[in-house]
Amino acid sequence: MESYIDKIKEISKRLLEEGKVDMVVGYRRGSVPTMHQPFFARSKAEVDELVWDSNCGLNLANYITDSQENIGILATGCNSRNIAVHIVEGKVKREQLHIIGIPCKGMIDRHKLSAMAPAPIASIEEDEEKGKVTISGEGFSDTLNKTEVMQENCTLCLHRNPVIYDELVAQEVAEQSKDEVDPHARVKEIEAMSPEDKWAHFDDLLSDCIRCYACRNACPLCYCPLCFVDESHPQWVGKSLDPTDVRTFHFLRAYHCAGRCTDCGACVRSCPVGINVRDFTKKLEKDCMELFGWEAGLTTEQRPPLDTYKPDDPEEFIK
Amino acid sequence: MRVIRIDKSDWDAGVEKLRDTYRLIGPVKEKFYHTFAALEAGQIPDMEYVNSRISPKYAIYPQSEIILSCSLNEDDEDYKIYHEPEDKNYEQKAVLGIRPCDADSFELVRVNFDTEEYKDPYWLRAYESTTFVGLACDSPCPTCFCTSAGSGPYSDKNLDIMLVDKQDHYLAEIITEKGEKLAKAAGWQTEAEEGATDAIDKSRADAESKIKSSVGTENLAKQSLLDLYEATVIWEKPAFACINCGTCTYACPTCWCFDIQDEVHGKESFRIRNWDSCMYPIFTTHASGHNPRGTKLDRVRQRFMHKLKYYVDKYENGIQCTGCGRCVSLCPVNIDIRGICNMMNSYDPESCTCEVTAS
Amino acid sequence: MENPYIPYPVRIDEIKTETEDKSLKTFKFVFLNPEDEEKFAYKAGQFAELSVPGLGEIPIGIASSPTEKGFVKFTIFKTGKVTSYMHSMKEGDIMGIRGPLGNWYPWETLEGKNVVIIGGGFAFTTLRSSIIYMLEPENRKKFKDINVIYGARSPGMLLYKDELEAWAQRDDLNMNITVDSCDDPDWPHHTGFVPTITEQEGPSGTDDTYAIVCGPPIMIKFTQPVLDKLGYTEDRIIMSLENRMKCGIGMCGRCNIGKELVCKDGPVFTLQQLNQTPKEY
Amino acid sequence: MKNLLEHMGIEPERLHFSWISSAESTKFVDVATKVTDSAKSLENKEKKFVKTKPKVA
Repeated sequence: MESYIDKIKEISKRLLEEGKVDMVVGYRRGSVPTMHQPFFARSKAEVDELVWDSNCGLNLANYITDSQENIGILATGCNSRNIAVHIVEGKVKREQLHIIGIPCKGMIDRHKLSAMAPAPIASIEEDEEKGKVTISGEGFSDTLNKTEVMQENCTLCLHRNPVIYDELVAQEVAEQSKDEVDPHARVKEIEAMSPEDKWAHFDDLLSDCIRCYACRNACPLCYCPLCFVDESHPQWVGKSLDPTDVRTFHFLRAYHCAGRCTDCGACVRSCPVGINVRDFTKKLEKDCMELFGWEAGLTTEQRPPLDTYKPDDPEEFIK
Repeated sequence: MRVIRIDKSDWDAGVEKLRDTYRLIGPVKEKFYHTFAALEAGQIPDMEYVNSRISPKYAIYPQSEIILSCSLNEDDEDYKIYHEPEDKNYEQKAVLGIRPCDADSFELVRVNFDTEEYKDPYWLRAYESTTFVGLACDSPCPTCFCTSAGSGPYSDKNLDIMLVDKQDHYLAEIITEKGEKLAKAAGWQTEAEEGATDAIDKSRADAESKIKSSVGTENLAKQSLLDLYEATVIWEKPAFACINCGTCTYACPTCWCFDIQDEVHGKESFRIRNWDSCMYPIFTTHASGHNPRGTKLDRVRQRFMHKLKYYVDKYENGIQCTGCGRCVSLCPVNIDIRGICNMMNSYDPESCTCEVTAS
Repeated sequence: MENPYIPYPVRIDEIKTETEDKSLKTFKFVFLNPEDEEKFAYKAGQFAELSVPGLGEIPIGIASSPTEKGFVKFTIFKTGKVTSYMHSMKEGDIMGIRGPLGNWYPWETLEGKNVVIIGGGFAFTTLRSSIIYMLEPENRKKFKDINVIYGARSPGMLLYKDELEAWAQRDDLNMNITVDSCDDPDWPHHTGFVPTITEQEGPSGTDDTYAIVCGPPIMIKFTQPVLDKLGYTEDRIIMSLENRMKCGIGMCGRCNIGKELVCKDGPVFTLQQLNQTPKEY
Repeated sequence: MKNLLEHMGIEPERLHFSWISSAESTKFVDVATKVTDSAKSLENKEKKFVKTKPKVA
C-alpha cells in the first residue's frame, strides 16, 4: 500500500488548495516500527508528512466526530464502514466529509510480530510485491510472509474496499468471499465449549487486563460522553481489578457495539497487553448476521438492528 | 562496596534458600510477555528476560490495594469506624532481577509518598521491607533512553545488589546492608577475582554505548512554565492523536496518581486505592460537572508537563522519568515522550518553535 | 508512622437546613474520642475530608471557627454521590472526618491590616469561620477595619442568616448583605450582584488592606476587575480554590494547578500566585 | 444479550425472557416456578458475576 502515498498526497493537497476541506486526517510516520501516529494535515507541508502502509491499523473514524470542520479522511474498508455508522448515528455529517478511499491489503499485527521476534524490533520493511515483511533488531533479521503476520481481523475481512468514498487512491482490491474464509471460525470454536470452559476461557482472556481502557478509547463506537464504568452516581461497576468488574466492563462494552462493530481490530491493536477483545464482539457480529442478516456500516440509510424495532424481529428467546 | 561471584549453578539453590526469610518476586513469562510475579515454591525467575511489559512498580504499589476497612454491622465495635486492615503483610520480600531503570523509579516516586508533612504508610512500609536485587542491562531496547534520563543500564544507586551477567556466572555488587544480608541468606559469599570491578566497568561502558536514543533536559528548568504550557506547537499534534487511554500511565514506573474508592461487601466496607490516570476526563471533573482539564489537549499536556516541568521545578530532582521506554513502545498512537521532551527542552518562546522535534 | 488516611470518627450532633431550596445543610459534628478534637486543631480557611463509610470521601471547607470549641461544622451542598447521601443522614449517625488539610488564610500577614471579605453563594463557609475567628474579642484587636460583602441569589439562599443579621448589628464590622434579586419591599439589605456592591461599598485598596474572595467562578471573574479598579494589588487579593480531590494530602495527583497542589500547597493562594500558574481550576 | 452471556459461559438455565401481561397471573406463576427450578438445577455450579471479598494486597 506504500504505492498509494503519492496519490494520497496529491488528492490531499488538491482538497486543501481548493478549500474543500479544512484538514486531512491520516497518519504520520511513527517513531517506532509498526506504529504510525494519527495525524491531521492543514497545509501542504503537513501533507508531505503523511504515510500509508501496513502499520496504519487504528481506525481514523475515531477522529472525526463532533467537529464543525470539513474533513478529508483516509478510509479503508472498515474505516469507511465506521464512518457510515457515525453518519447514521448523527456524529458527523456526510457533507462535512471528503472520503479518500483506500483499497486495503491488510494491516500488520504488532502483537504477533513482537511475540515472534527474538528481540525487540528495531526496524520493519515491507516488500509489497512479494508479500514479505522483514523485521530486524539486535542480532537478528527475519523475513516473514505478510499473511502470517497480518491482524486476524484483516485475514477474515470481507470488505477491504471502502463502502462509501468520494474518490479512490487506487483500483479496488479483490474481496475475499465467505467460501474462502470463515469469519466466525473462532466464535464457533468457543460456542462448542461447555459453559465451564467458556467461562474459563474468558477468565483467562481477561486475566491480564489493566483497565487502561485503550480498547474502548480506540474504538470509534465508544463515544459516550461518560462511559458506564466511569459513572459514579449510580456506580455500576467497581474500579479495582476485581475479575467480575473487569468482565462486566468488557462484555457490556462489547454489547454496546452490537450491530455497529465492523471488526476493524482497533481494540485489539491498541491493547497494551494483547487481549483479543474480539472474542466478545465477533460473537455479536455473527448473531447480527444470523438473526437480522445485518452487517454493520454498509449503509447510511438504515439504523443498526438493536437500535430499531421491527414486528418480525426474532424472538425465539422469549418464552 | 564489595563484589562477589555467583556461579549460575549456585543461583537456583541460593534462590531456594532465600525463601526461608524472604517472599520472592521476579520476572516470569506469562502468555507472550514477562511480568513480575510472586515466585511460588520451586519457581525460578527468568533472568534471560529483556524487561517486563508493565513496570514492576506494583511490587511496592499494587494497582488495587485496600487501605482501610470497617464494619457496617451496627453490633460491631468498629461500626463505621475505618481502620487499617489487620492482614496487611509487610514481611520482608526481595525483588529479583529488577532492571536498574525500574529501581531508580522508586527514588523519583518517593518524594510523593514520603513528605515532611505526610507519609504514605502503605508505600513506605512496602518499600522499606523490600530488598532489590537488580540485573544490569546488557541488551537495551531501541526505545530505551535511560542514560539521558538520569538512570542507566548499570545504574546501581537504588539497588541493594546489582547482578552483572557473565554467561556462566554473575558478578554481584553488594551495595547496601540489605544486600549484604540477602547475599548471606542465599549463601552467596565467594569473593570475586581481582579485576571484577574493571570487568563491570567495561560491561557498563558497552551497555551504555548501545543506548541509541536520548532526551535533552538541560533547559527544562530554565524554561518558563507558562510558556511551555501555552506552546501549542508542542501539544497540538500529540493531543489530536491521543485517545486518552491509561496505557502510558499504567505502564510507567514513575506515574503515581491514584483514586480512592469505597466498596461494600456484605456488612464490611473497604476503602480501596486504585491507580488512576491523568488521561481520563473524570480524573479532574468536579461534582458540578465543571472540568478544569476538559480537553484532550489539557490532559496530554498535564502528563508531560508533570513529568518534565512541574516535577523538575518542584523537587529539583531531574525529570520524573527513568527512560525505560515503555510508554514509547506501548502507546497505541505512538506518542513519544522523547520527542516531546526534546521539543520542550528546545522551545523558543520568541518564535514559538522547537529546534529539536524528534527523539 | 501516623496514617494520614484514617478519619477521626465523629457523630452528627445537629443538622440544620440552611437554604429555602434545601440544597444546603450544615452538619455539626462531635468527635467520638475527645482527644481527636485536639489533634484536629485547625485554622480558618482549612478544609477536611468528610468520610461516609461505604461511599467515599469529599473535601469540604471547615465552616466552624477554631475559636468554637466542642464541635466542628461543615455546610454541604447536595451534588454528588456522597453529598446526596449525607443529606439523607440523621443526627446521631456515625461518620468520619480527616484533617485539617491544606493551608489557611494568611492570618499572620493579616494582623494589623484591614480585611475585606467578599463571598458569594455557598462558598461562604470558610469565610464564616474567618469572621467568627476575627470577631473573637481576643482576636478582634489584632485587625483594623473588617468589611464583609456577601451575596446570594435570593434572601432564602443566604447561609447562616441569624448570624448575618447579628453581624449587621455590630459596629466593629461593616456588613454588606446583598441578593441578586428580591421581591420583598421590606428587604433591608442590598440588591445587586456582588461585584457591583463591592464597587459601591468596598474600601479602596491600600498597602494595609487585603481582600479575601471566595465564590463561584463567575463572581470571581467579575470581582477581579473591580478590585483592580479599587486599587488592590495582586498580592493583596487572596482566594480559595476548589478542585477535585481524593487524598487531600498531596499524593493522588489530580488537583494540581501547574506545580502547586491545591490540597496541600493551597487551597488558599494570592492572585499573584495564581497568575503564575495555569488556570486549571 | 442472552446469546452473549451464554457465549461467555453463563449457563442458559440462569437467564430467561418472558412477556407476561399484568392479567396473566397463572403464566407469571408458571414462569417464576420454571425460572427458580432451572436456576436451582445449577446449585452445585460456581456462582457467576458475584463479587468476592476484595483482597488486601
